[in-house]
Amino acid sequence: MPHDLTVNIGPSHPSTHGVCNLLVELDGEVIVSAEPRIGNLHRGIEKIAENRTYMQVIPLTDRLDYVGSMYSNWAYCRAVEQLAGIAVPERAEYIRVMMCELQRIGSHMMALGPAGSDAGATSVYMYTFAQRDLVLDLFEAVCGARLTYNYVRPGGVSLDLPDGWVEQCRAFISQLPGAMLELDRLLFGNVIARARMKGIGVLSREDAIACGTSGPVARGSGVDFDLRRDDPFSVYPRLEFSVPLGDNGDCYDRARVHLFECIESCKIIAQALDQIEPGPVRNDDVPRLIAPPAGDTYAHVESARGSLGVYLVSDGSVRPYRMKVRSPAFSNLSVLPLLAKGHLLSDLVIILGSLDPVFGEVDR
Amino acid sequence: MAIIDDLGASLEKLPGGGVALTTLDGFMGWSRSMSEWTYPLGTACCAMEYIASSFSRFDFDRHGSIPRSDPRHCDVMVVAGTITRKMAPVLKRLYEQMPDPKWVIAMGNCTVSGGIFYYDSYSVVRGIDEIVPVDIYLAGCPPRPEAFQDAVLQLRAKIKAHSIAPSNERPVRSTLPNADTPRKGEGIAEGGERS
Amino acid sequence: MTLLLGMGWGALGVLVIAVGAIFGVWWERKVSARIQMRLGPQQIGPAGSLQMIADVPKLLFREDIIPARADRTLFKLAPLIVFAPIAIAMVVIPFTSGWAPMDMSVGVLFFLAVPSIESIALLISAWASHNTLSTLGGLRGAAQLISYEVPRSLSVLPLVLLAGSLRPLDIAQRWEWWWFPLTLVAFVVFFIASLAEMNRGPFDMPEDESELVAGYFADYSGMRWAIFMMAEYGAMIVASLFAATTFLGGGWPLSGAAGTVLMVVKAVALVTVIMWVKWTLPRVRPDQLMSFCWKILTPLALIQLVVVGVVLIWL
Amino acid sequence: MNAEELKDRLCAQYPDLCESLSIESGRATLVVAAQDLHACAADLKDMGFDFLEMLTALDWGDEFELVYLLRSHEMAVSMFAKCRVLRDAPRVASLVDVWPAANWHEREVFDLFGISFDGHPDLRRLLLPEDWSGHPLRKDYEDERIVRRPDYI
Repeated sequence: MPHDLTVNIGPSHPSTHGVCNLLVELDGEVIVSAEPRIGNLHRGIEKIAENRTYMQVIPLTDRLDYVGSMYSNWAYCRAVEQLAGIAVPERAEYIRVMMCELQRIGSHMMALGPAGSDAGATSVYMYTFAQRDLVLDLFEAVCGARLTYNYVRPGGVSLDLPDGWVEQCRAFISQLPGAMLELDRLLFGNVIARARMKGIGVLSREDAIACGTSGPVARGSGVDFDLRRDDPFSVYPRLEFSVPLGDNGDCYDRARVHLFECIESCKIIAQALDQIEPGPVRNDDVPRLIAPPAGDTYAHVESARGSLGVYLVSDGSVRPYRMKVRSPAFSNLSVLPLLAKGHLLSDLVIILGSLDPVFGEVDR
Repeated sequence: MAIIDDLGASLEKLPGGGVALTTLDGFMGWSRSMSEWTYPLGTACCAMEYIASSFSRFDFDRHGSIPRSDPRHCDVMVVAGTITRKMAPVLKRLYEQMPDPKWVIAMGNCTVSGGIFYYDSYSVVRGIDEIVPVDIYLAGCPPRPEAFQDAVLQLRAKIKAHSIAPSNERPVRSTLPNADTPRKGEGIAEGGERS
Repeated sequence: MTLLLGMGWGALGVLVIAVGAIFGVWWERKVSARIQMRLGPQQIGPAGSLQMIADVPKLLFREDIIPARADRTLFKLAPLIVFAPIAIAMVVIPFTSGWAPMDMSVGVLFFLAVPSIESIALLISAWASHNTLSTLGGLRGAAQLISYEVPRSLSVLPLVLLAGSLRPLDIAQRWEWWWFPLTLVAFVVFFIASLAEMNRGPFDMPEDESELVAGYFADYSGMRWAIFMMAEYGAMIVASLFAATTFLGGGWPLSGAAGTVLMVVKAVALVTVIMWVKWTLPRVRPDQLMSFCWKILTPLALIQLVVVGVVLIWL
Repeated sequence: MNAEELKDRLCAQYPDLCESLSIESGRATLVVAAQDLHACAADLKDMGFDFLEMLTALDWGDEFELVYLLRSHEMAVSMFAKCRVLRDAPRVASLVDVWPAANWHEREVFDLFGISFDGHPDLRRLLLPEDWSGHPLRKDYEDERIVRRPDYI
């Protein structure tokens, strides 16, 4: 097939969601091949972690998935807890679950907003970001930071919930489903948005599994896989929730799965708020210098982007021998060449947006 | 350089040109400082706060500062996020794409010094001032949107001090307190009594 | 003499558009801010209305970058060719009953024909920039402009039939209130086609921010870019004025100076709707844009034309 | 299904793999020789392990250890497969034809550890620039641009 136009998109481009460089071969406006070139944000966190103590690694994990820092915190701390055999108080587990579900809402807002703004509806981004700001307010009340929380620690969380937080959180989750349904009408009910997203970037169920995708990207393709239910951890078995699935695996389904997951997260938070009991939030026996016995472990959480895992190897010293982050965004992004082929250049940004990559996590 | 800067240089030599220059200078300084269009070179976490600061709650447009995604249309480059060695040539090139006069805000610790990645990282650039000149250093990991807005307002003072005549640089008047300004409550600690 | 007069009115048109664009940008920033739960510019003038007083001199005295591999002559020429037709098209608009800057017997045709020069300008600017994204934007823009000429022209024809004249003055003078319900479909078609003609959302693929960064004017800086923006706002203003005078009956039900004011109010309302549409709707894809033009808008305009023709025979 | 059941099932199905199976940190772990890796991977895929969750390497001095984390959506269980290669001859068969997901993971390991994957369709550096020299995640990687953190402990 003859093609004569090579377009270089990025690494600094308004809709690459970070620093992705896309090398696109075009035939007219039709994409012959699209190759993502990643690594522009490769900071060597895995190498730095080898020279830090186990506690000092936590702030580094914040910077991995900067849209959803709580997940990397939690996955890493779970790995450390498994390695060193640290017990976690029940209240801390509930707080972690609540934080991570709030984080899911905050992070999905960063997926839904661009789903609109990539297609040209910038205002949608503003509406979703307003909701995200409310989530950040809750985090700020808990740990003082808007983005990089450093909140989940081995053996619990750093601080207990402040006074009035529960009421603030209840107020937030009670208004969110309504706002989400309004967004559903505004964005997914729009004729142009449907025409832009339906049937674009179809990822079949088989490809979704074979290419290693997880999270909303896989669930949009109908892969019924959610670590919270299928490989239960923390207090998730005590909470009731459903896993929204897509039928067609196109951009529309992927984006819409995000929306319904937010509503499910609200249900989880409401249950957790009902079930949580007073108690300690941190295991006080955890030493400052943790020296777990030699061995390896893998701990995962279901992050907003999918299965986020930390593979941690210890040689018995106070520093990790190796830390590997299994990043869902990395695997999800790798299907882009498959999805983009044969579509128009205008569809490329929508497809990329629907994969919801965060380059801190892709490049690490 | 733009025409106005050549004009400034030649006006200076003319008799009586100084009066015209001062007026023109003041107006241009005001004009440039009140309309700082930012180019977001958002790479990492700080980009989130950059987005937040231009969105509904913090609304940057109030200050006449709008984000544009094309470096050709912008005055201020905001480097928000870690710059790695792979990204460094891109940063340099984007800076060169911007028309003069241009300013750079280094947003966040990573761009100031490398921040949390200063030690032991093999790929992070330790401060973007190795690559491009920086006007405002904004610390924080990441800085809050309010801090970023303050940085833009501080830059305003710096732009006003920039003259179109080459030999006519003025001192920057900042809203930050000087080093010798007494701090609030300092007298209490020393004197022990409220005045 | 006519030529000189035309040039004079053209120069005035430039001025009107320049002033209009300055306030148009402010208005857009305010309207978009309102839609997006923000405040918009606030610091210069009441409600930030003089923000552009700061923006324009800044843009005027930026460094003027011409890319090394650009075609310098064409690169410099393109902004002028984009801007000129819009200023020229303005001269046939009847501002009050019985007066237009230039009273042309083929004014409607003139108004529809002149802005199509813009498609050439888009191609020139895209080609001269020597930039792949610009080229894509320019090609999209040219295709879009040429296609939407058809429904846009067809949608004005019912009015021409009703008035029995191609003079905008005649249309404005003979306008009666029942024309509006009769030509409502034509008005909608004209409105949508005009959105595409002026590259406004949801038809702004040529300058698509999310994929082409800025499209055909991506390589222009400073004042040259400002001229492109002025042309965009100028096109908005001119199309709104034309629609207000023809489809919405100009100053009806008022006349004289009050009528002119009412006409401008109608035009501003239309401009606001254009902005509202842009900040609400997602952008359509180039191929969808084309099929929308040829499969929906053009047949609609033709049906409207037939309906008006039948009504005229029946009358 | 838990790790014990999985181990028993693997043993029943592939008796020759049985002695290389163990349970580490709650997951069944299979240790494979480098030359058997591809055949073994194909077997595991047939068994239902359709999802390659993670692939990484470890630097153990004179050997590299490749760690594959596999998951079966059907059985809802995950397991490790580990494989050691010599540092002097870091070559191993590529598993892209078994799990397409391995594509970028293998490029990453090639980039950061310098392990070659035979049969990989497009083995280039992924994260670092093309002209980078050395493989930073090796323990002996030296770069004069690294600033070492003072040791406080």
